[in-house]
Amino acid sequence: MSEALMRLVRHVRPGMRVLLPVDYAGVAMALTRPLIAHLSAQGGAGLHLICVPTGGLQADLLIGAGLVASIETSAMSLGEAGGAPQFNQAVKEGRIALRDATCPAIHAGLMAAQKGVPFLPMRGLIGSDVLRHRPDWKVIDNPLSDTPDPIALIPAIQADVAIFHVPLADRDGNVRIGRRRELAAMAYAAKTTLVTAEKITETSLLSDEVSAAGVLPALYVTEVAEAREGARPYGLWGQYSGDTQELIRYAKMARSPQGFADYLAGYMGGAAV
Amino acid sequence: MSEALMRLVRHVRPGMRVLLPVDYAGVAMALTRPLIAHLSAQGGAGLHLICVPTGGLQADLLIGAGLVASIETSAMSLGEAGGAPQFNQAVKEGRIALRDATCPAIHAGLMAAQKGVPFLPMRGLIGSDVLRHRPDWKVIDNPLSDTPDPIALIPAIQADVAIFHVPLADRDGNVRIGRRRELAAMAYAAKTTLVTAEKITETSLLSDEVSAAGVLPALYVTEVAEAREGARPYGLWGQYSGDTQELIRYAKMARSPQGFADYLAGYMGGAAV
Amino acid sequence: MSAAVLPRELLISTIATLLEGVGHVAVGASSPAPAAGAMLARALAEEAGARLRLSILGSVEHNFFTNGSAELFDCAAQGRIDAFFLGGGQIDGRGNVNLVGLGGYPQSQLRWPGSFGSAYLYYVVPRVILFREEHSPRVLVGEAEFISAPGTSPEGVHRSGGPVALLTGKCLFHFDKARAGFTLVSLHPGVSLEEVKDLTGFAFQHAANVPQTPLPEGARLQLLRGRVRAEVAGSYPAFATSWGAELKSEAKA
Amino acid sequence: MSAAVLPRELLISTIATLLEGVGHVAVGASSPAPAAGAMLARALAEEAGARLRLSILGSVEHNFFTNGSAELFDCAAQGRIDAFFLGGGQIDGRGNVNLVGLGGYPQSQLRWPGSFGSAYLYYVVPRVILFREEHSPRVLVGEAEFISAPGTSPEGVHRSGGPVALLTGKCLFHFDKARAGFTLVSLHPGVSLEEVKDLTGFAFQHAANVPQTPLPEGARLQLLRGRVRAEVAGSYPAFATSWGAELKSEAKA
Repeated sequence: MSEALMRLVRHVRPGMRVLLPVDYAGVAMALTRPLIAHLSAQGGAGLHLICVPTGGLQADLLIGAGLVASIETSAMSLGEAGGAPQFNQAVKEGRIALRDATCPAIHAGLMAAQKGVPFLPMRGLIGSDVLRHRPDWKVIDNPLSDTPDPIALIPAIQADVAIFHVPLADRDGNVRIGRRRELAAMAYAAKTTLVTAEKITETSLLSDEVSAAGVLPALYVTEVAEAREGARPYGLWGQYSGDTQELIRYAKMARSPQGFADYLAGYMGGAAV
Repeated sequence: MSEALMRLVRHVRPGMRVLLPVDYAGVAMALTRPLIAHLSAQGGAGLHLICVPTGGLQADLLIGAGLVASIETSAMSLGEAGGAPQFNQAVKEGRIALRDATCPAIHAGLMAAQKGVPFLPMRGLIGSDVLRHRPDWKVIDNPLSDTPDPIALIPAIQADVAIFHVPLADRDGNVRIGRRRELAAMAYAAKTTLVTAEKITETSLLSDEVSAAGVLPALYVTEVAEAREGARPYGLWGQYSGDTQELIRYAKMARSPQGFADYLAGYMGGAAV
Repeated sequence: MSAAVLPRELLISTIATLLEGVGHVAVGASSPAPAAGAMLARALAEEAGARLRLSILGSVEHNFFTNGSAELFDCAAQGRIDAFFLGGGQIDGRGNVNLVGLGGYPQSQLRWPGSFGSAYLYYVVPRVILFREEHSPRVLVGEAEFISAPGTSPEGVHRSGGPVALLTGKCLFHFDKARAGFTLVSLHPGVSLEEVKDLTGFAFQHAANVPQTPLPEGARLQLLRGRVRAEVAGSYPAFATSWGAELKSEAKA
Repeated sequence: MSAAVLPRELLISTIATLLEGVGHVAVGASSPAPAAGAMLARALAEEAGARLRLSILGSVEHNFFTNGSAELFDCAAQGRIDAFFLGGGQIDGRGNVNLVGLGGYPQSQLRWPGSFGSAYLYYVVPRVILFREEHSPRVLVGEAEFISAPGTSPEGVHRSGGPVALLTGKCLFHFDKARAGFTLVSLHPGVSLEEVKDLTGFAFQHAANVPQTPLPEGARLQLLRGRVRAEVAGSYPAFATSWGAELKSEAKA
């Protein structure tokens, strides 16, 4: 595992609240193996994962590797490959604390953190069992309404670390996020942001107004490392497609503890250190 | 005045709530004359202006032309040319209703409208006379806090129309806003969005991921018209600088009713219809 | 002689009918039939000089959003989304949907992916179309075990949207908000009322004579098999391919 | 022989001292001296192997924000802005600032542009430096007529920032949060304590002997007149030009 990737994952410590992006936004899959190696060495990582707003392979691998204490997510899915087997099993057995959400609630929680406020209100939710099982979400009467008007409040999601993958970064640490503004939302809400990039360029990404529009400024980025093909087996927008066959292969193997262990061994034994 | 510009301003009716951008974000100055002509013909336009988050020449001209009933703004300024004379006079004489704000409160109000919620909370404000003079802003005790924790709530700013200028639009109505995301915030919060563009291109602005990042999709844009040099005498980001001398000339003339009337006559008499 | 109408073509055509008058419809990433239905509705709208916008979520090419994955929900919040589709592990007689799982909570013995955006979109999109090909008592239940999103809300709870219809591989129901219940409005060819009653775990209303779901024909069917099938191949290549194969084998029959 | 230190150079150098240790400072669009002070602080930080980020608001070239004009405030909300400058039509003895006007409200007989972001930033930026070249009883008053933003907040009101210093063309005050009052810490060359007392409309504390504000010299002065003056010319050409002209005429004298 490259020293650059190890340098990134050393920022992640047991018990941290970790933001991970949805599969089409740019998942730092290349960091998964270093993360598992680094945290397993520390024993019982107890990470609190927050999927923005849904999770997939990366979260499932971390759960299967025993590194997750809790997960907040709107859904866990491997797309065409079906459900996430390690998540399903861990939930069934009660091995991880579960915070079911719905996508806009996760966006609301991140926006509250972005704005430095304790909560953001949100419509919907009332009468849903998702709300019923979230003691941290409150329903109040809208103080600005003349008539009774219940509305839910979503608390700010303050995270320790955000981790994602992008097509391009520059030497200053500015990273291209394009239309994937949820990556900016993650970085705004996290103390530390770790980014892998297909490529690091010498030209400043802020040097022209067209390019600059889709850039997350270096101010919000703690560290960047190059990782070509870094999202695989997921695709990366504008760069390459995902590998559904690999996800199906994982889904099959990960259905059983032995199968998952075999997959993980193969995964961890991959490239030379 | 071009028929295309007149077509745009016909969407603006008396009594409407109008969002206008800050001077460096792209002001549709080319629409000012058609707007004044169109609304003056209707008599007593009584517009409710909301400056995002501060106002300048465009708002001052509308105020001086007698078309404004109220203004919400964090500040009114002509930059190096000093204060906004018609605003100052109208405020002194009590001719327009004044809603002093502070920049992030206007952003919060627009975000609440964007999210379809009645309010957004905001820190600061408590003990400020800005808050004291805003009966529409409420202070509540943070329902998520164990200890007393007062926090202000800013109501959603639901606007009828947003008006701004951009460097480029395409034939589908997608418009380039670059890093000026407040223009998107305005469009999300308005029922109608009118945009002038330096140029209209045949190539779709969404056709490549780098370009698409700084685009406001046509879904939010009601109508676009071409207006070369359309922000002048303001500058336009990435395109041309502002004309401080013209602002100084305006500021001088607009200090008196007669001076303003002379300026406006010259302004309205400008190009042939 | 062209092939008889395929089951999927009936569904796609019915979806397009349910979308009549809509300006902007959002379709989830794993929904080929709704996407095709929306594409047919778009083609028909264009013939009539109107316009229908289609957002296919999770797609890069067929997604004109530029503000990240929050934008769909903001768009709906602003009232700019007219229609949306929802499936559901369980759909019950009051229109409640369960996307989370069965056999207890939080330790669901059978866990599904999760609620996605349903606990919000179900409340704010005016025309939510419930769509499940599988019509069985395990899907259409008397009472959902977990309510990802309720079919209706009490008076006084802000709600601008909700379910309007439930389309399955057997029939079409409309949803009556006032009654919080379904009404069977048409049976697909070859399906009887008794069969639907047997396979549906909730009570529903129906007229004495339930008509057949109209089949697409003539120009509509041509549009479906031509332009729409070509368009849907871009986002759902496997779906388009199997559709083409079915047409070939039907034409031979 | 090089010119004696100019008044503006003393202010710029003092501002840089007030910014020691800061990671990110935001400067308003019409603030050449604070911008220059931040540029000097940045140059000094680089020499020490540290880094200081400078955002000049309203600038296209010297603004690395990519999320529109809300971003400065979000950035401050996230605790990512360490220092900010504020002027004020009036600044009173309790650190309250008035950016709105005089002679009544809302019908201010003398109306200023407005509060801009002060009613928020004053509360959340840890190091707000009040800066007014004009030191007079009309600016430094006993009680501000309109409070755009208060100098302190009561216990129990969430507040992570506020004023730390007030720098004028005559002297430097520190702000004591606990006392909600100013302490005079240094007098600029040629300014007496009596003069400051005459020109200040509020009471303030001071030591028996108030030292002189340190003048920049040696390498610091060279940095100021060289790199910083060149850098500030990019955003404030008129300021840089008049600075250069003053230096020339001082050198001849």
